[in-house]
Amino acid sequence: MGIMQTDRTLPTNRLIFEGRRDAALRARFGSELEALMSEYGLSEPEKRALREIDIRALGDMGVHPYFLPQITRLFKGAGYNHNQSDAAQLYARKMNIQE
Amino acid sequence: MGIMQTDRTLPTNRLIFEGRRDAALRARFGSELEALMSEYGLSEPEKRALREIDIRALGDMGVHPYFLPQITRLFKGAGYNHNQSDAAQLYARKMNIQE
Amino acid sequence: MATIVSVLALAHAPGATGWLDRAPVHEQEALIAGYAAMAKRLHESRPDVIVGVANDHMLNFSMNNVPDWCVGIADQWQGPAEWFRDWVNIAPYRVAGHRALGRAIVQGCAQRGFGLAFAEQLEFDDNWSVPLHFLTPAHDIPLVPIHMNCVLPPMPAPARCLAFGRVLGEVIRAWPSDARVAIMATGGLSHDPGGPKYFEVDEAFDRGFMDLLAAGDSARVEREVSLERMMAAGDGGTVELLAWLVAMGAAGDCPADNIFYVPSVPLRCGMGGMAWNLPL
Amino acid sequence: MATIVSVLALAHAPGATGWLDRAPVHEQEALIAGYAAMAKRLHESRPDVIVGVANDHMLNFSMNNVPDWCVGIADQWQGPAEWFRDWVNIAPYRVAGHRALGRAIVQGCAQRGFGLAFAEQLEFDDNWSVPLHFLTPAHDIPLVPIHMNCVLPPMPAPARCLAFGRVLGEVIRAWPSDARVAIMATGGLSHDPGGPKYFEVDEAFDRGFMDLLAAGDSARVEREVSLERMMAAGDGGTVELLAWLVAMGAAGDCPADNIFYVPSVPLRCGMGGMAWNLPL
Ligand SMILES: [Fe+3]
Ligand SMILES: [Fe+3]
Repeated sequence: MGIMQTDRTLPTNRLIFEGRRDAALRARFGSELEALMSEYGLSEPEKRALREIDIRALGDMGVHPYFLPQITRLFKGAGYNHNQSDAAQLYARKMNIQE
Repeated sequence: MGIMQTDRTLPTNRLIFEGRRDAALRARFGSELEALMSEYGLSEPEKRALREIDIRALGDMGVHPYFLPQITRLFKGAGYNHNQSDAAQLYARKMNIQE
Repeated sequence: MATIVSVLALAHAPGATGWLDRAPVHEQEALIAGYAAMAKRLHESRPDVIVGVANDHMLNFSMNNVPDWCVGIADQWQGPAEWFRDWVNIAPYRVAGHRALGRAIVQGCAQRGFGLAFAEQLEFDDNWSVPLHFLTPAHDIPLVPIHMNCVLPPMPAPARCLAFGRVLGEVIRAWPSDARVAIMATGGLSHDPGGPKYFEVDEAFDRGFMDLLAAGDSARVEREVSLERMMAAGDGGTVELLAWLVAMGAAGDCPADNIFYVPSVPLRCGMGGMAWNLPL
Repeated sequence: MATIVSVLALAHAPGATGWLDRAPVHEQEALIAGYAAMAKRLHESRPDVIVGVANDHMLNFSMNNVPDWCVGIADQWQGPAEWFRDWVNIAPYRVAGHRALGRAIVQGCAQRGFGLAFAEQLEFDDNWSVPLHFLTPAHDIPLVPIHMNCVLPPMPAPARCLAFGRVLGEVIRAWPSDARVAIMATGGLSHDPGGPKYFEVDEAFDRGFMDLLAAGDSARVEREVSLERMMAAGDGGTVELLAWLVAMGAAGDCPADNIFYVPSVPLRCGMGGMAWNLPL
């Protein structure tokens, strides 16, 4: 993991990139994630990891680290993102690091 | 003139760029040039030069030289573009160079 | 010819507006006072326009084509982008752009060897929203935003950022206008969004970095600052201090003042700011 | 690991297919024979896939964000783009892509310091249409097209093109596959579309350039080839010989054969081709 291991061409990176820019796409993260992942051409391992918000696995596959907490915010909300927030705590738990 | 004098942000460069990629836009070069030039935000000097296919003036304003013969082809046709073709001869005449 | 009247660099982390109440009171007060001191330096210089340099955060440039730098040339900007509003907790705002200066920067830099991207539309996140909230809350000074790639390898190396800053300064000073121009780099200091140091701040690195820049010796900065060292202090975020090197390049080799520094774990970022003492 | 089985470089000017009948018969014959000899070199190497490097001609990348290099990663390509069909006088064709190799090139180059753009869609003009017409008229060898910026300043300098070629070769050779890979640079030689030398060819420059590359000494190429010299031989077109330097970098310092050269004013281009003699 780390920015040097980013896989620029990984479909998940494009999905997250666009999800932050497009409210309609974002709405589908909750309601139609499976269809969305297929449309973007995610591989089976990518699909599993995103479905389970397994951000460590996503990082290992080449998702950019900067996108990882954004993924937790896409699922858990972006507001009031302090260290005890749902999004930050989900990140901490999945990455097995302590605040 | 010359590639070093290209003005990347010149509206005419964007119009020519897109014109070669979009058949609908291209059709409007003949029929609706004035509207097209306004939509793309060309300045008055750019408009005059394009209207008159004054490719020397366009080059002096920062249109990329590679686009100049393409402009003559947009107006005169791109096929069979040999040195005596209408497009090549228009270029030669406007630039005052001899084949 | 235009005049560069101030050169500033400061942090933009979203916690400063998004969840400042979760920081201890002494951090809150130091941060508010620090941004106020930065605002004072900016306004004392009476700028007509701000040229900003900051991390794009991979918000506008998809990984399929990431420029090192992109100049916003639009007449008008707005922020924060929708999804980032809750995060930064800042109401929608508009700020004027400056097309003529933006275009002059693109053209002047191309002729001096830097091929910059440019854009009519750019989404803003914390990169401009947070510093503008503190420095120009009325959003009344036109902004030419320059978004840069700080986090998708390969990033421009420190020496290249300094060189770009020098060229940017040269182009602004050569711009035929009597405008007073401020340069404002935003980003840093140590933080690691998405990396193993997400909940850490590297105070020693930050203070060393600020002291190094404040000394005003760019040759020494080139020798001592490396991407590797920055990445070791947080590879998802600390590297956006590359924008500060652009500011230093534009300022030239003059000393700077360290205005404030608050290492804030609750804000997940070393928060600080500095201002160069330009020769009169 | 994959094997680079051939490295070629050749001209792609549209007159070769668009108005060849307007050239004198001896030029027509020399050109047809030359392309046939290039095709022979390619096919004798029995490639499974071709990695191409050529000028984008500002067709796919608008001036607002021009990458130095962009790798096509799609499964399938088609050409010529509509507006260029009449010009190159080539019927629509399809050719397979190679997503896995395209992605491996992007990833491997990023880790070695070259941040390449990539694309699922690329319009083809004469850059691929003309060479494929002569070398693989059945369009039956998959292509990974790499489009590069050869004509919008600042272009990558000769040394950087050689360095990119070395990295490209390294990445291809490190790709875990038993594929046989050909590298094909297209573009040049001297021509000046849109410039004052539109109706001229610089035979002395062309022959000197080909001889220099054929000697197989990249250090000497770095010393002797400059953008300025290339631009002096036609700044709108000759500079696309930068793609040939990428090929040379990928080949390594081995000698090459000059296969053909036809300085053709009716085609408005110095037409030629060379093939490297790779160590077995
Ligand atoms: Fe940031
Ligand atoms: Fe070409």
